[in-house]
Amino acid sequence: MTAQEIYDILKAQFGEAVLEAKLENVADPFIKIAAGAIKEVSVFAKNDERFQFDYLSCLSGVDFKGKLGVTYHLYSMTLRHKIVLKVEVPTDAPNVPSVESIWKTANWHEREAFDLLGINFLEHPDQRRILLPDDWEGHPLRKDYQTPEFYNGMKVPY
Amino acid sequence: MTALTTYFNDIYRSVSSTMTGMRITFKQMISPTVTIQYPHVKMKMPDRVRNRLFMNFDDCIGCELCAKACPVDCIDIEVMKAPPTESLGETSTGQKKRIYVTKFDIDIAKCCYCGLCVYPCPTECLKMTDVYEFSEYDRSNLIYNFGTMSPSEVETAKIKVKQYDEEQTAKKAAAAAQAAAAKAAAAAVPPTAAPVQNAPPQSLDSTPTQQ
Amino acid sequence: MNELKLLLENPIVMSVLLAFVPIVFILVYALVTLYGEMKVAAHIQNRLAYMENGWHGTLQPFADILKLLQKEDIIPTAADKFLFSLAPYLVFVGTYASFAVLPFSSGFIGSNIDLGILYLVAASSLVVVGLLMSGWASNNKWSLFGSLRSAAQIVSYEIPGVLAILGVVMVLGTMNMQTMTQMQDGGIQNWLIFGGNFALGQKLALIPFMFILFVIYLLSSMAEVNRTPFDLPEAESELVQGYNTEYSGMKFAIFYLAEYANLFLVSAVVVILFFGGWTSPFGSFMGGPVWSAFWFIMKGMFFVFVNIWLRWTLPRLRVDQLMYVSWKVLTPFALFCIIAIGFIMVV
Amino acid sequence: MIETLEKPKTSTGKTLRTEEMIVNMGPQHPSTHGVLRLEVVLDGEIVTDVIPHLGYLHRCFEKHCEHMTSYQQVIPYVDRMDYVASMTNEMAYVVAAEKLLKIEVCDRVHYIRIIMAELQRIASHLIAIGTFGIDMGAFTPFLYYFRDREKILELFEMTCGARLLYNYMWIGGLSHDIPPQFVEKTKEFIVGFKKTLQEVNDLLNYNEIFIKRTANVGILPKDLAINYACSGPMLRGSGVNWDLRRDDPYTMYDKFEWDVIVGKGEMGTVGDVWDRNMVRQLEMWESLRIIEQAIATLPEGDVSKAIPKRIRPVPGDAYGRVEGPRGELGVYIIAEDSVTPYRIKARAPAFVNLSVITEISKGAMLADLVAIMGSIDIVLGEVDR
Repeated sequence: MTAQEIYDILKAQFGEAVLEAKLENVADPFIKIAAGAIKEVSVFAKNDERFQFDYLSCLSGVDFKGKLGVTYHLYSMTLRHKIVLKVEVPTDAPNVPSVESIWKTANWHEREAFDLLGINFLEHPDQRRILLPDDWEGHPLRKDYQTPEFYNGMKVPY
Repeated sequence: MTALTTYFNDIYRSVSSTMTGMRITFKQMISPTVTIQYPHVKMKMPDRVRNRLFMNFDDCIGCELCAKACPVDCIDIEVMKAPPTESLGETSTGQKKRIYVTKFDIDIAKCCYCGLCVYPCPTECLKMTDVYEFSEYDRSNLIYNFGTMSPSEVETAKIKVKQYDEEQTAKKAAAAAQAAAAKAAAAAVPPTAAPVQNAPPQSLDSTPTQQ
Repeated sequence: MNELKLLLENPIVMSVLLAFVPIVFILVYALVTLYGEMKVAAHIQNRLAYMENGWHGTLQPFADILKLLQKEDIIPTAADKFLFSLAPYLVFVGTYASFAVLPFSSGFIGSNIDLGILYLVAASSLVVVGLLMSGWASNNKWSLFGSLRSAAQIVSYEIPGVLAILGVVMVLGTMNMQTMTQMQDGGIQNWLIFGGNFALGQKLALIPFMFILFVIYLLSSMAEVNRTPFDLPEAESELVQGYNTEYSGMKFAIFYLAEYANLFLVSAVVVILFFGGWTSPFGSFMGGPVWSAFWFIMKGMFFVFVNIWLRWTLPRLRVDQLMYVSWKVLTPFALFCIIAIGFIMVV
Repeated sequence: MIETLEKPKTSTGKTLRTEEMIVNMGPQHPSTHGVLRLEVVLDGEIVTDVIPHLGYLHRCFEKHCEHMTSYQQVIPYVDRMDYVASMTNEMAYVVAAEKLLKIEVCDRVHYIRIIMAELQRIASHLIAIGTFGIDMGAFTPFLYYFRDREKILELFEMTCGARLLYNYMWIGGLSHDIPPQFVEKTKEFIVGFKKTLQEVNDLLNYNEIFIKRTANVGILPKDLAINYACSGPMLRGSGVNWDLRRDDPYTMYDKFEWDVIVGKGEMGTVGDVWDRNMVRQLEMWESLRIIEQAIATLPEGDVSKAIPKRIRPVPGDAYGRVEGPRGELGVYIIAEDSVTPYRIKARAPAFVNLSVITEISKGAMLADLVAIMGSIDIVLGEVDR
């Protein structure tokens, strides 16, 4: 299924929640989804006969200076097509619904995005830091992140 | 398969696969070894090997391309534009040197041996050698000072540059005054540009780090 | 001079002196095996191992021992200090005491008692106590795991091992190890693995059962000395180092020494039971006390080598499989052999 | 699987009180393949829960990349991600970057990249199976495999000068063409290596103890594997016939003749530890097939022609993925109008594969946990990045 068809179906199904799409002249065609609707869209994308996106190949968080974004790379093992979904949330209220209940693999990806970018995944069962120590302050992949001088009495920059 | 045949089959297979394994290990035991006695015997290094960085300071023109190419910032260079009156000699490829390199340090402890600094060097003075035994007891010994200018030389160079700069500013001021005077005298004559001698290489445009 | 003679005739002094023979032997043997194991392992793996100290690294075991002696003797703060220190010695004592009844040659046996093999089985069981003690006293979960595993393992494998011994005892009708060996004297054809010194029909009937008993005993002896494929108590990829994780320096060395001594002990028992102990394979040719000591040690070392060879070939079993092998394979087979041997001996 | 043991009872029939024990496996444990810490809850020998704690090797290379002065400088960093398979890391990054920049490289570059990636896959699988053998207590196969891995490393060293962290594949080309004696030496290696493969197959993979230890252990069902986005041998071991090299072809894999290996449950159930290990073992034969074809039909060309002098992409993003030895290795690059990448995210297969460990190790024994971990084939440099 081409990206255009996927977009059309999603647009028909969710209307307003599908914000925009860039399907041509890009490396990977993507569809922007309203942050609040990502869970519903994901459920639909996984369970719909035409989509069957059963494989979440990557979930990445991005800091767009003022906005935080999450990118979902979906793939279907049965139908062998793919699509990219993107959501954006403001940095001061970075709440994105978790898709952990749909794709279990999102669990660690979302923990990583929470850890490094401070995106809050709603209804995530186990939202803890994963790569950094539990008592680390700040979210390093934010663009305005300042490296701390000391961590537990150890000098940080070498 | 009934339980009993499985039982005996398992026993048979354990014995036979153990025998196979023992045969293989015995065969390997009597076959020649593949290791070498390292400090006494050394492997031959291929031509392209990338180990310790070596820098031929005589050829360095101070362009700082290597420092920019380094992903881990292990090359530390300080340069100073030399007055054009000064002759700094030539590189072995015949390129004229125009910049004082007052400091050229490579912190080999930080080096990641990627070789990215080797490619941009215009005079091919940086290269990766096949020396791989250079551990030290003191970490500070791993900072290699390739620069050959002694502190006193650096001082004299600084003074020379300063003098030249002062001269230049004086000249410029004079020229400006002259130009102003000329302008006042006859507006038709276009002012001459400030004397541009020996335009520095492109890459130097963004090196404001020096004193 | 007379006083010295008198002193030597004193039974206590004599036994103390005699007791030195095995310990000297163990020390020398441990060095040789340490070197041998490293070399065999290395050559199996296409490596060279020790090459630096002495000719082909022959002095390396001495250096290793010296290093272990110099090392700081660490006792963890939370450990039970008394038991922690006692355990390695207990392990060693159990093994060492068993050497008393080994007939090293036709002319030398520490204590020629009639219940030799029974004593050996009993004394070597002391090892379990030591291992359990070390694991418990270390106050380390991995160590505890290792020692519990080893206790379960050694106790389980004692049964097929003892049953195998029982089969041999039934054939030979004695528990005295010197007598056992003497009964197999007279050349390679008289060894029990080849049917022993019996009439031809009986001999041929005995051979398969003796072979099975030999394999059973070899396997259970390997399990008793905790060597691959039965090295679960110290499985380094699971339990770090098992019961001796917390040990260092001299105490660790003692564990090591005990393990190697135990290795020779069980190999020696295999030799005595099935391969004619110190008897020469050529009958009276190359016999005599000195040659017999040579044969005994050589045969023992051969089985040590087989142990090493197996160790570097096989992967490790899992706990439940270990128990499976003991209770469901070795023990029934051993019982079956005993019954069969009983029939053969009666008929 | 082990049937659940009944609680021990006293002679009067009362159930004995037993306690669960929590042990920390790692970060300094011989079989965690690095610095992973598993908090294991044990009931006797049986694992009731596993909680992985990662991050001991975290250096946030993604942050480093945002401070580079060019796209080129990222390559030494991605090298260090999965340090036993640097070539495929580079390949993933380069594929993503070329997708972003719309650079076309010549056939020779593609072929050499494929040869390198397949050699790297073999080298990586050799470590995976070798260390898995160590986990099982068999030390010797590990060294046989290392002996042959050494030859691959020599080939790499001859080509690009480094043995482990190559910086060989560049955006738009390669740092060097292959040296003249490379083809010869590779052919030599293949001949010798086939022998070793067969030998270790007999010594380890078909050893009865090894089979008993691995068959029916750590079974990962098909749907669970997909839901957890497992990839590579982990997914194929579970019987999913999916390989990026065939199903989403990058470079020129579609030119070659080879098969995707899928676990069949030969010794136990589909998706058990033995299957995963066997998929790796058989995949090496397929890699050899690809290499043989590639060196036989190596086209001519200039490998550094398409290397851009200065990389400044148009704003946008690209997700490039390749089939690494551990599975789908994806690199997600977001570019702004600058010479520095705005954001780079690596989708590390080992990281994703590891997340399934809690599911598949419940009810296994402690020794099985080690086997399961070995069969996932984690490289902590990649998990923690």
